[in-house]
Amino acid sequence: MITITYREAINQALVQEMERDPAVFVYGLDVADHKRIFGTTAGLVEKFGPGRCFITPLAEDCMTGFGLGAAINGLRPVHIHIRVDFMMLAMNQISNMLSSCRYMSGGKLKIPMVIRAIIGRGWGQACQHSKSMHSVFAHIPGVKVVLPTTPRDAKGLLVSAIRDNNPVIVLEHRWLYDISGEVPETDYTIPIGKADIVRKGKDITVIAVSWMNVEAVKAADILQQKQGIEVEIVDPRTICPLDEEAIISSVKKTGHCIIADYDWLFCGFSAEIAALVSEHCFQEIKSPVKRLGFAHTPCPTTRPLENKFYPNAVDIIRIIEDKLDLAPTDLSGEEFYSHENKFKGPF
Amino acid sequence: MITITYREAINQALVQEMERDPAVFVYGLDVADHKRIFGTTAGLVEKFGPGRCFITPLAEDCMTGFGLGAAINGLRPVHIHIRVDFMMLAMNQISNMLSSCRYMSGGKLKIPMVIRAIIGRGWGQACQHSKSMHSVFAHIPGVKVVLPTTPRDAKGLLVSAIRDNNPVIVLEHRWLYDISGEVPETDYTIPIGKADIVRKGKDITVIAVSWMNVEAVKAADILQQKQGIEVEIVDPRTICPLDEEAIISSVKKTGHCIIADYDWLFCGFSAEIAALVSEHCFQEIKSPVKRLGFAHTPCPTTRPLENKFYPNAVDIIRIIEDKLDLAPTDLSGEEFYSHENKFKGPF
Amino acid sequence: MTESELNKQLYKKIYTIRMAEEKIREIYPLDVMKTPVHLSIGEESVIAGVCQALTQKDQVYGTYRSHALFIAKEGDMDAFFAELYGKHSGVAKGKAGSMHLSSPESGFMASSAVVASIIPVAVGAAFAVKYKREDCVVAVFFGDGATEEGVFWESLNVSCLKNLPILFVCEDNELAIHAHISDRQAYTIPEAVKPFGIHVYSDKTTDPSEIYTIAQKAVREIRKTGKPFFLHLKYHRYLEHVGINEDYCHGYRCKEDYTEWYGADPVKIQRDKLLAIGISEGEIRSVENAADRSIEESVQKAAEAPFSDTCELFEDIYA
Amino acid sequence: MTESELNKQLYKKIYTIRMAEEKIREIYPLDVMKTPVHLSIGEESVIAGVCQALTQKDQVYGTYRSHALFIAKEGDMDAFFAELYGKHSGVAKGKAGSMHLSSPESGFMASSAVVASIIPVAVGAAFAVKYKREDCVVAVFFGDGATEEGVFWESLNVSCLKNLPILFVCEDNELAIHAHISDRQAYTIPEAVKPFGIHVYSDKTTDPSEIYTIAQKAVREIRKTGKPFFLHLKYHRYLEHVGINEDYCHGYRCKEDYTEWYGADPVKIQRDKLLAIGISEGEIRSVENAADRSIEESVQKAAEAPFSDTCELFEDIYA
Ligand SMILES: Cc1ncc(C[n+]2csc(CCOP(=O)(O)OP(=O)(O)O)c2C)c(N)n1
Ligand SMILES: Cc1ncc(C[n+]2csc(CCOP(=O)(O)OP(=O)(O)O)c2C)c(N)n1
Ligand SMILES: [Mg+2]
Ligand SMILES: [Mg+2]
Repeated sequence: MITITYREAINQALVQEMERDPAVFVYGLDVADHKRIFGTTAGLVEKFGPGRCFITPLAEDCMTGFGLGAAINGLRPVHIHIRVDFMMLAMNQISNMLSSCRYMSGGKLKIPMVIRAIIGRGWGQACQHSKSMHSVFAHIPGVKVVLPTTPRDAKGLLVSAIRDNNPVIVLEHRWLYDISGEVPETDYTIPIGKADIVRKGKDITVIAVSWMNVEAVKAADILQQKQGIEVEIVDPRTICPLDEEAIISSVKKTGHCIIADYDWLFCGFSAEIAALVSEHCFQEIKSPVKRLGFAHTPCPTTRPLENKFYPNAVDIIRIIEDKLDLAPTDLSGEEFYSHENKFKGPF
Repeated sequence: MITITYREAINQALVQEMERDPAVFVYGLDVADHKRIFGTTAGLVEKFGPGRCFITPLAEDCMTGFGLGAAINGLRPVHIHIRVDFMMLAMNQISNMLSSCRYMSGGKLKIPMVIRAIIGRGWGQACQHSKSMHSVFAHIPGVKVVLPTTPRDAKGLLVSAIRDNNPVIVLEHRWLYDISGEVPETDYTIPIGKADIVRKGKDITVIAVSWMNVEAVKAADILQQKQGIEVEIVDPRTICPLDEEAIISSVKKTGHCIIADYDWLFCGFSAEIAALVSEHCFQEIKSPVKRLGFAHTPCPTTRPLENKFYPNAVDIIRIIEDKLDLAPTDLSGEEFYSHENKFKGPF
Repeated sequence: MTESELNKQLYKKIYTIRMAEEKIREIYPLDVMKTPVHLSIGEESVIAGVCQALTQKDQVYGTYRSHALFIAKEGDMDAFFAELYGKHSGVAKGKAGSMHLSSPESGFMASSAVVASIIPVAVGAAFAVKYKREDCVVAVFFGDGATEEGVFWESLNVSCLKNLPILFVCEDNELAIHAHISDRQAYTIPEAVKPFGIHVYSDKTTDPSEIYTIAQKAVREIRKTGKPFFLHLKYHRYLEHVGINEDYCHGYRCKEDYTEWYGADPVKIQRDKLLAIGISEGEIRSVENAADRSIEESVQKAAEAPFSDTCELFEDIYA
Repeated sequence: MTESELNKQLYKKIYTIRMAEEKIREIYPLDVMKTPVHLSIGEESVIAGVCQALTQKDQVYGTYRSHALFIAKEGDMDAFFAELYGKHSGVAKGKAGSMHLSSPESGFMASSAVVASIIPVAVGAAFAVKYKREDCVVAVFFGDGATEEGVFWESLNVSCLKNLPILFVCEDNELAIHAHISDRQAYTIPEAVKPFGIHVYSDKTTDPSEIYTIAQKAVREIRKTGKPFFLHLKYHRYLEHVGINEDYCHGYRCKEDYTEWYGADPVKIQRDKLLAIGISEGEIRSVENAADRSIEESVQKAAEAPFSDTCELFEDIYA
């Protein structure tokens, strides 16, 4: 095992797969400038040349179809967007083309394409640089949607995504980039479609998506210490395909479920989890599934409103208290994650 | 009351509002050709001139932003798409612009814009002319999403949409166009955000979206006659804002809920209903909410597969039998809606 | 290839396309082909001429209006008709229908019914070809209306910027459904694409061998320089946008146009050409008969073939 | 307006923009403006020159890089700084931040941080103006990079086709973030837009009165003919794409370019011009002092102003 950051993990996955398979190439805005998508594409152009790592014009719609054309010709494109919001320009290619091209060919064509995009919160990013959109992508049959949380998962899932013969959308939370964690030294993969039990517990299940795992772990730590509550945290890691089994069996065990999503609630992944759990744990569940996610508003810029827009560890704690009938936890002296110091603007 | 078709109801709403308010104009591909969007824009160009009813270049992305620009300048654009699938080209304008332009102005700008699109099944339309996508639109805060089922609702809701000061997406199922129904002779509106109890019943609640109301009514008729079962059918009519109260109180009464959606299930409106009901009817509900919708595949062309892709009255009957522990209903001699005869191609 | 051989091949393509479309017009009212059809009648020379200049390895990409393309790129006729009938033996087991035809085996890779949306896919294919140093060219076919979509311009820029081996074939019938080009475009297509630094050739001939000659030059140029080329070719759509009928009665265009274009009808032109270069009526008839027979047989097989089993719905989503 | 009055006004705009941006550079490290800033330093003449040619009723639309536009269109300076501070007294109560500035009261209607996405909105505004027979013109500002997005071409076509009173202002700094235009565009902008039948004027001057003159001609032409006009104006971005620092050290462009452009720095040019036409140093100083004071006061107020209450999050979604 070695300890690396999430950013390095992504970079390693790209380097490794480009070394392994000459069909893999990386493209998108900013992938070859000096910032290298926050360092995740560092070294690629030097190592593999501008033929396999290149910037493009500002043309998200075209460049998505471009990847599809390359993929059905046996290449393995990795298209990168510095913000998921810009993928909205490519929704036609995603929902009308990528998702159904194989089906319309009667199974003759394969589409081994990866789209990486950065999601969620930056730093006063406002409504057009703050979305997550995994619910929308996962709604469309034919694409896979992956949201790794740890460096280990980031590397292992990105490798799986690159080797997958289908379109895979990999969504990375900006704040995760600086998180460190252990990663195997040898070649490994994390399967797409397998959840991770981040923490075992018997009292309540929290299904947490992407960054919300960090918040959930914090909440669980506090509740363990201060209330003696054992929270089980399940990170689905891949939204589609979804490891329904892992979620169902956890909730059957604990009898309570919170879904801490990182998206809007309405018609979102949180609703899917609530539907799933209430269908399959109908007998076992002791309280309704509680959903947590973005406020039902566009994302504002100013910090006090932005802080309210995004869900966090305190929200999780309060919901758990409510569900388990606990007295309010004393949070004085607790330090919560804040980017005030770690993460200074502008992006 | 007069009896008119859904198609005529839409047309009347447009004529009436264009007469009432010179700020209303209608545009989009095909709106002024001899087919007139299946007749729904008939007479407009003759009556109001090419300045208020005009075709455009093939440029869905631009023409959506165009509507936004016109709307913030006090006009009331009605943009029409003959297939909802083409709106995917405009997802950036919808999700990044229309939805948040007012918010980003701090409430200074108003966006009285309507987007009408035809959804669902035509006639061997395949994957790119067969979607519904209301779940995706409704996921995004800042837009309203309306799916009228009857001529009365089509007219009343379209009038409300045109008078609304927010972006409203109105989705019309192609097969509804030929359905006739009663409509008040005088000026009226149907409020956005108010469900309709299509049929009262005590045994089970079916929440049905758009065309699925036709299927649900058929299913309810049969079950009433053959099994003595009283099905309550709730047509939400507007997906966002959603009349949660109507749904919750129906399910509290019947104790069983089926959501017959006309979209994919995963992260869809059906999940939202399941989440809503299982949260608010936790005590009252006697069986898990059952979801019905598109198969989790792209839509195929050939009839046998297309028939399996879309949900129908028989599916509803089977689910109800299952939920209420009924013996299989004898469906011999029953005539179900089929477009085989009513609706011949090509569109 | 001798001139006579070439012209015979061109005729075979054009005649087969025409007759296949006429066959569809005959069968369609029976309601056994449950798929919207956008027929290629009038368009044959463009497709046949360009495809004649391509090798089998060269790839083509098309739209919902791709019957001609399928046939000219020599896709399997049995699978073609079976697809229109929605049968399991169709190219895509009936999933694709008329609007999403393809035949990857013969180089017709994919088509799309969202206007212009196949263009960037073809650009990506051209990139792949170059990346893999394959000796082949990609041709993408689209209508005049497609040039209005933003992605067309993005694709033009990307392919010129990256010097990709792609042939853009704009089939300009001056119509998008019922809307005339003058109500949709502030530019003229050949003039507007030139500033991207692309070779452009524009013509309104319906003579397939002329189009073949043009296309051959274009394809040679692409193979030599590795750069994109733009063909802007006019034709007249004889029938309604979608469906099997004439529709001059609706007044959005006039029958005189038809009469004028029909004077230089692709099938007639090429048949006369064969006679003029000394091919006998008998030899022509035998080409025609072979085509007729092949169509008849394919239709028969398609009519009798079974549908896919309904569980087929859930296949082919993921690889 | 006298020449001297005009030039003073231009200088006031340019100087205020520059000093406001410099103020932001000074304050930013304190981390009290929690919003990404794309500064306008170097760009002042383009914005000031064009806006000077517009009336208050004329509308403008911009990008994430719109500080200059806000100031040149004479938006409220208190509300400007308050917005950057994220305060309730900001133009959008802190919701918009730097990237979504607007000032509908003064004709700056909206801006967008998704490249090119504001362009069709401006086209729709121009349509509305024409529809309502209002005597006003719409100007839309965007970068060279925006022309690569498909929606730019769609918008160009629509506005030319429908003869809309819109002024396209392409502010070409040859960069999109760190990517040089030659790595992104196979075309040159003025050449590529011409075939749409639009008047085009291209220049690389940094002299605000030259730009004013050009813009005035363009706006007059639009008012007279009701047709769109395209201004392609070059400038040099002095600082990094987003943020407050110089970044020549990163090697994607060279400092020599800066030196060359700085030789014709907008502020210097216009100050010299004032002196040359006989405006005294004292008078200039008083313009400068007034601007400095106004900035200082606005910053003070902004710093002291309260944030919006958190329930404000849920306001302004629906009208
Ligand atoms: C993005 C999109 N918008 C609208 C349509 C509806 N539509 C189908 S064909 C067509 C006309 C296309 O015209 P053109 O590109 O000239 O092709 P042609 O039909 O003339 O061959 C339109 C508007 C569509 N399929 N896709
Ligand atoms: C659709 C989209 N793609 C990518 C981005 C990221 N991005 C922000 S600014 C920018 C460069 C734009 O360049 P240009 O239009 O020349 O404007 P400039 O910054 O030079 O003023 C890019 C690519 C974005 N905001 N929107
Ligand atoms: Mg056409
Ligand atoms: Mg630029």
